[in-house]
Amino acid sequence: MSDRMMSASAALAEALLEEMERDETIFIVGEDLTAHAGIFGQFKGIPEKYPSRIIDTPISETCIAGCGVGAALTGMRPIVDFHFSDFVTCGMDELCNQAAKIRYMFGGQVKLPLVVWCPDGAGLRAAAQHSQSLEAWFVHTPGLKVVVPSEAADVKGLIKASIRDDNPVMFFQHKRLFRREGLVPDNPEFIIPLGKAAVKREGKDVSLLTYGSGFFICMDAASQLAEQGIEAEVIDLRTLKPLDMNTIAISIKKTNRAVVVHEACLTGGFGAELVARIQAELFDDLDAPVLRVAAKDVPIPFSPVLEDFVIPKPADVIQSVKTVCYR
Amino acid sequence: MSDRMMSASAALAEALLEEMERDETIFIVGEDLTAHAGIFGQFKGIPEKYPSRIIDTPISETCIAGCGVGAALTGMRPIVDFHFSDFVTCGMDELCNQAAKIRYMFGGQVKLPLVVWCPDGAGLRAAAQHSQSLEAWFVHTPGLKVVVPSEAADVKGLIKASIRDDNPVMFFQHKRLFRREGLVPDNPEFIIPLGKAAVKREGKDVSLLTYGSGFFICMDAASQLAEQGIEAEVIDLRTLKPLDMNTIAISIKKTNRAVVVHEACLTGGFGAELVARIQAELFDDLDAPVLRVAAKDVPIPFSPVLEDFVIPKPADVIQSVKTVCYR
Amino acid sequence: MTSEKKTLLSMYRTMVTIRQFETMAGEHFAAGQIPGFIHLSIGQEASSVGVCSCLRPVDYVATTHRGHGHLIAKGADLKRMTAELFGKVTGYCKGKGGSMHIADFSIGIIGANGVVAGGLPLITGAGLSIKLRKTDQVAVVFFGDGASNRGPVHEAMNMASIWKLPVIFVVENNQYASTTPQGYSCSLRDLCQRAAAYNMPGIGVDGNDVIAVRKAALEAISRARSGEGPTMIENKTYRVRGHFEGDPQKYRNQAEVITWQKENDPIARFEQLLVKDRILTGKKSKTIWDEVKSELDEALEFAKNSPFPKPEEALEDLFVNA
Amino acid sequence: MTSEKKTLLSMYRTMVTIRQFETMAGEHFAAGQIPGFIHLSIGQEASSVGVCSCLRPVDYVATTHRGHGHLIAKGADLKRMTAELFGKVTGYCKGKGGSMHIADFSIGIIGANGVVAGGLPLITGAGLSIKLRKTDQVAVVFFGDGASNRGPVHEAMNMASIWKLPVIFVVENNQYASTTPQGYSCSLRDLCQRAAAYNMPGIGVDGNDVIAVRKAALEAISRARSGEGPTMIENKTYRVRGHFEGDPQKYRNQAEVITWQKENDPIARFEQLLVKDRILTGKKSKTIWDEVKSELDEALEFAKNSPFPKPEEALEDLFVNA
Ligand SMILES: Cc1ncc(C[n+]2csc(CCOP(=O)(O)OP(=O)(O)O)c2C)c(N)n1
Ligand SMILES: Cc1ncc(C[n+]2csc(CCOP(=O)(O)OP(=O)(O)O)c2C)c(N)n1
Ligand SMILES: [Mg+2]
Ligand SMILES: [Mg+2]
Repeated sequence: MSDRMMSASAALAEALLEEMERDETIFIVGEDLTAHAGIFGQFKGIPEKYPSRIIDTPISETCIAGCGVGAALTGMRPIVDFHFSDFVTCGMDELCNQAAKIRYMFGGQVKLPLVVWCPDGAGLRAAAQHSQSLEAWFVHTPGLKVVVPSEAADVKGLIKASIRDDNPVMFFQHKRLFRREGLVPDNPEFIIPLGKAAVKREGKDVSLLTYGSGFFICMDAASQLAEQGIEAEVIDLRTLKPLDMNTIAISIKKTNRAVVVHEACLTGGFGAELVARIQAELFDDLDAPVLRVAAKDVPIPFSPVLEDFVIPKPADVIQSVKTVCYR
Repeated sequence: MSDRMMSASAALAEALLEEMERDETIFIVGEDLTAHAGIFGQFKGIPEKYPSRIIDTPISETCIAGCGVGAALTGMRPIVDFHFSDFVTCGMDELCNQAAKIRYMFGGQVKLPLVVWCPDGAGLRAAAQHSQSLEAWFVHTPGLKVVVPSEAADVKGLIKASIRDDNPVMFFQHKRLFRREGLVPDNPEFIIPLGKAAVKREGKDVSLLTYGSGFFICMDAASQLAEQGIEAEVIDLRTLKPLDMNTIAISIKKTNRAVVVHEACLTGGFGAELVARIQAELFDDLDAPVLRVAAKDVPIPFSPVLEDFVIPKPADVIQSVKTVCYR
Repeated sequence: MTSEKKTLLSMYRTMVTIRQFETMAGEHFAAGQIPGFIHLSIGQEASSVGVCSCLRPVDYVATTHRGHGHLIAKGADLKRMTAELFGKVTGYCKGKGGSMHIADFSIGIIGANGVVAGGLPLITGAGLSIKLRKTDQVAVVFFGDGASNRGPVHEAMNMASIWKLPVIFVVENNQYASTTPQGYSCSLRDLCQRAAAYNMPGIGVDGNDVIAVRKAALEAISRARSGEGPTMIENKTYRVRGHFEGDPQKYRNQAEVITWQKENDPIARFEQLLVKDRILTGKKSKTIWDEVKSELDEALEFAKNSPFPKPEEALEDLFVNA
Repeated sequence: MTSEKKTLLSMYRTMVTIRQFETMAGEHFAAGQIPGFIHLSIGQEASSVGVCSCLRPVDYVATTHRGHGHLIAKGADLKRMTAELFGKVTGYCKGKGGSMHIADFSIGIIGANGVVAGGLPLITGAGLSIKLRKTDQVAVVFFGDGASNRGPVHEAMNMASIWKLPVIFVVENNQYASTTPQGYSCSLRDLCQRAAAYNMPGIGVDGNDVIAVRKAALEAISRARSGEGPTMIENKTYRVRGHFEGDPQKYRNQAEVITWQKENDPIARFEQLLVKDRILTGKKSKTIWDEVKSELDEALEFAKNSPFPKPEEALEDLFVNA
């Protein structure tokens, strides 16, 4: 068994094909799935292989989400495709008042194995209603797990773990990263457990804590920083809930400095939670405040100049790193 | 002009009556408003005085919210009653993808003077779907202001400021506090500007930063702490967006310690944002980590014993204060 | 006794059980022994029993904030229901749910729901699940006249229709949604007319006639099982209690309530019918009421004697394997 | 020339303007000069123009992701539209909106919308606002066959109906919602049948016949103005371009597209009619096309020569007085 270069999109499709083969209760439901194998081609091969298990819906996000919940409660393992993560707004009740609460409210009577797959993120000049990163809303909703992969291998390993999980999982995959290639293990049992962060670059001077598209920004920043003599450790959180505080703590105890990076807008983003926990749990290990690099607090604008200004860049990370390293 | 003791509910109704008198573009729209003057009696007197300006709707939260947006765009100043804040889930698209983004997306062409009034909070044994505090979702949505009053006077002063504001404002008022009385100024021009926190109890040892129902928890804790020789300063934030960092900074520069208190569940709550900003902006002023006191990370359970365990109490505040004061 | 007669008697008994259960709940709520708020379906028993008498334990039901009747009709355990209302650890949800959040997945009750119309998307998912698993189950959702104006109803009925799901949409038009008369919130008097918008049969029924409701349900179930898809049933009924216990009810005239109670009580109507058809006698009826009463006394005893959960148990049951 | 003839000619000119504007947009998108994605309404011009030709600047229109036609028909400025598509600071939204987010509140366009069916709740609010302000305005919302299955449509049509709001719901049934054929996502062929669910007239129209559309719109407007409430109009039409520019369109046969283009082009049909009625000649038509072309060239020039916004301008326009 060896690793193959493949796109994040292909990694997703491969994982789904393997899981659907393994477990016939898995199916995919959402808008415009079959004609083009998902609007980003992310389900390549599935409409041919499992035509009755990939189901086109009317434009009805509320009911699509609810359909996933209802099917999960009655013996299936649905994967709901949300089309664009921006439209979770149309299924918030089903996600947050139903999926998240049902098991708890009913005293643990039932399991709810649901994956809600949401393509998210900016950079495609798709403007305010097609570019958001909304993971923080769900982190603040007890009862949901939240996964945000970055590299192709993470997509594969994490979607499998999410599918096999008996709880509802919000899975955010960045639209701009679908075509980005990475090495993916050949092993169908390659699974990345939820709640395990990965140290993807080691360094001693500062910890960069990130996920999703932020990961690539950090890796880029880390190379540039290395040239300037600052060794940044890059931690890809991968799962926001459950959160791997252990890996974070080990890193910060070494570097004594951290910068948190995400594409979602700054105020009230997941970075806030991370900072709050870090300073509470590792106060004495910190030689500098933990800074956040994130999108500016406006909707994502359309014009390329504006959008590029709003979303975070490696230069922003570098600047924050220099601030916390007092250079 | 003098202050009168009145309930938070009466303060709301009085403010609305005064504002509706002043400006005839103001109206209220939502479910079950006229028969009982709002399901909590919060609109007492309005159905009689302005029968055509308080409008009952079908159960259609999505369209109710959208109706508010559409009316605000066309010359009116609507107040949308969301019935229970839990059902904002049914209007998330109208609130977050429409109200929040319209002015920006359209290049500032239009103003959107909308107040979304949401009764929220736990403690009434109303269980998971009728007890939430969801303000953090909206803090993370650029384009919305977020107001959470505690005392009757704040309700009056802040609802007036919200109504007169030309931007969409999410206004959360705690269900358990409707009947709580407080002194309210007699002056119809008594307005509390959005973005102004209030130091409601002075102290030198620790800053308690809070809002909404958390305020009363903190005041209670502060009295008990005083008996034990710890002088807590209690800051009622009142507005979460815009946030009054100035008042917070002045306090923390004095006390060098802070505890953040809110009823919303801990993870990803507004407290996280507050902590992240405080440690970034006031790192050198802090003698201890900023701790958070909040509801536990589960849906609100029904049984009184369980609910009381989940939501924060003065004892939790006292414990955190002692931790940061190293006692 | 023929099996048909047995069924009818058992339906009667179930209606009586619902009535007594809710009367008991109302009393204990008024006495401050049940926390939170409760919504009673007194006067609507024919709808619950007419429909659920046609269902098997494997069939699914999703219900509402006003769900006690549906739960009991579907076979829920009175002890565990009562204990849940009291917030006890022996309740269906270990005290986490309360009146608005009871489920029993072991007999197909996929949940009451505090969100109006919240059950419709879920039942569509249950229907899809049945279709994918190729079983002969059916899935029923109850909702109110008020609920019928919410968007998820439209999406769910459309989706069930295009996929021909074995779903039955039962709207209980009890003429009010909280304080709002049905005729205010909708320009149609007959909600079943909306079925046409989904190319689905819509059956309007005297919802206080349990036999008529049962007939409509059987028809819908047979359609569902034969792959012809969903049906909408409108049970026209009346809520004789307040929206919630304690409701000041300024929105209606008490005379209207009394008329319904006196002239259209579904239990009295059914009893008359059974007596006329010599299936029931006054004496037998009294026995049933008494038997149910003692069953409920037992349930009440059970609930009262059960412990509250331990506070820390609030942290359990969020995730599987957590 | 009579005023009727003038109107018809101006409608023709507007249809030509939309066609040329969108053709230009498609070309510049393909050439990589327009960022993001764009959705063209080529082949649907009769719907835009038939309806908007009946409106005054004070009347409101809410449109969709496929809104260029509606905007132009309502009187939007071509220069500012083009500049917006190019992401320039001189655009309607200073480059913040792009193709899917253009509005012009000064002439009643309350916005295109990237959320399918997002306009319906908003237009209901505009309708309520008209009613409260007691003006004689009307409010029109355009939406697609795909959109018609979303819940907000149900809520909005119901609410407009019970309050008798001066709203016109125009569903443009162009037979596809992205990759999904209309007949798959809905069990009805005629979406206007759904109007009955709200006790509202539903008018089905040949949406490529601009005169028929106009007639239906005038009828609806007169109902709206006289306080009789909302109307639903279904314009049956066809989307001849892909869902978005660049759409691989595997979901349909190109022959179908070509048939519609050849045999049912709304501009060609209208032109024939005008020529037959001697309102237009081949020569006059060419003049119109040429005039529109130079108007568009100017708009294009304007857009190309305009500067991009300054990056920091991204921080402006969020709040009033912020
Ligand atoms: C989405 C939502 N909106 C509002 C409410 C508050 N609420 C609870 S019950 C109710 C009335 C429901 O009326 P109907 O559907 O007719 O059912 P009924 O109470 O008559 O059985 C309302 C408005 C809610 N629980 N959920
Ligand atoms: C709520 C929502 N769901 C999905 C989408 C993605 N989407 C954009 S356009 C479209 C198809 C719309 O079809 P229709 O309403 O028929 O309009 P048409 O494109 O045919 O004009 C879809 C699914 C969206 N923008 N918003
Ligand atoms: Mg009702
Ligand atoms: Mg279409």
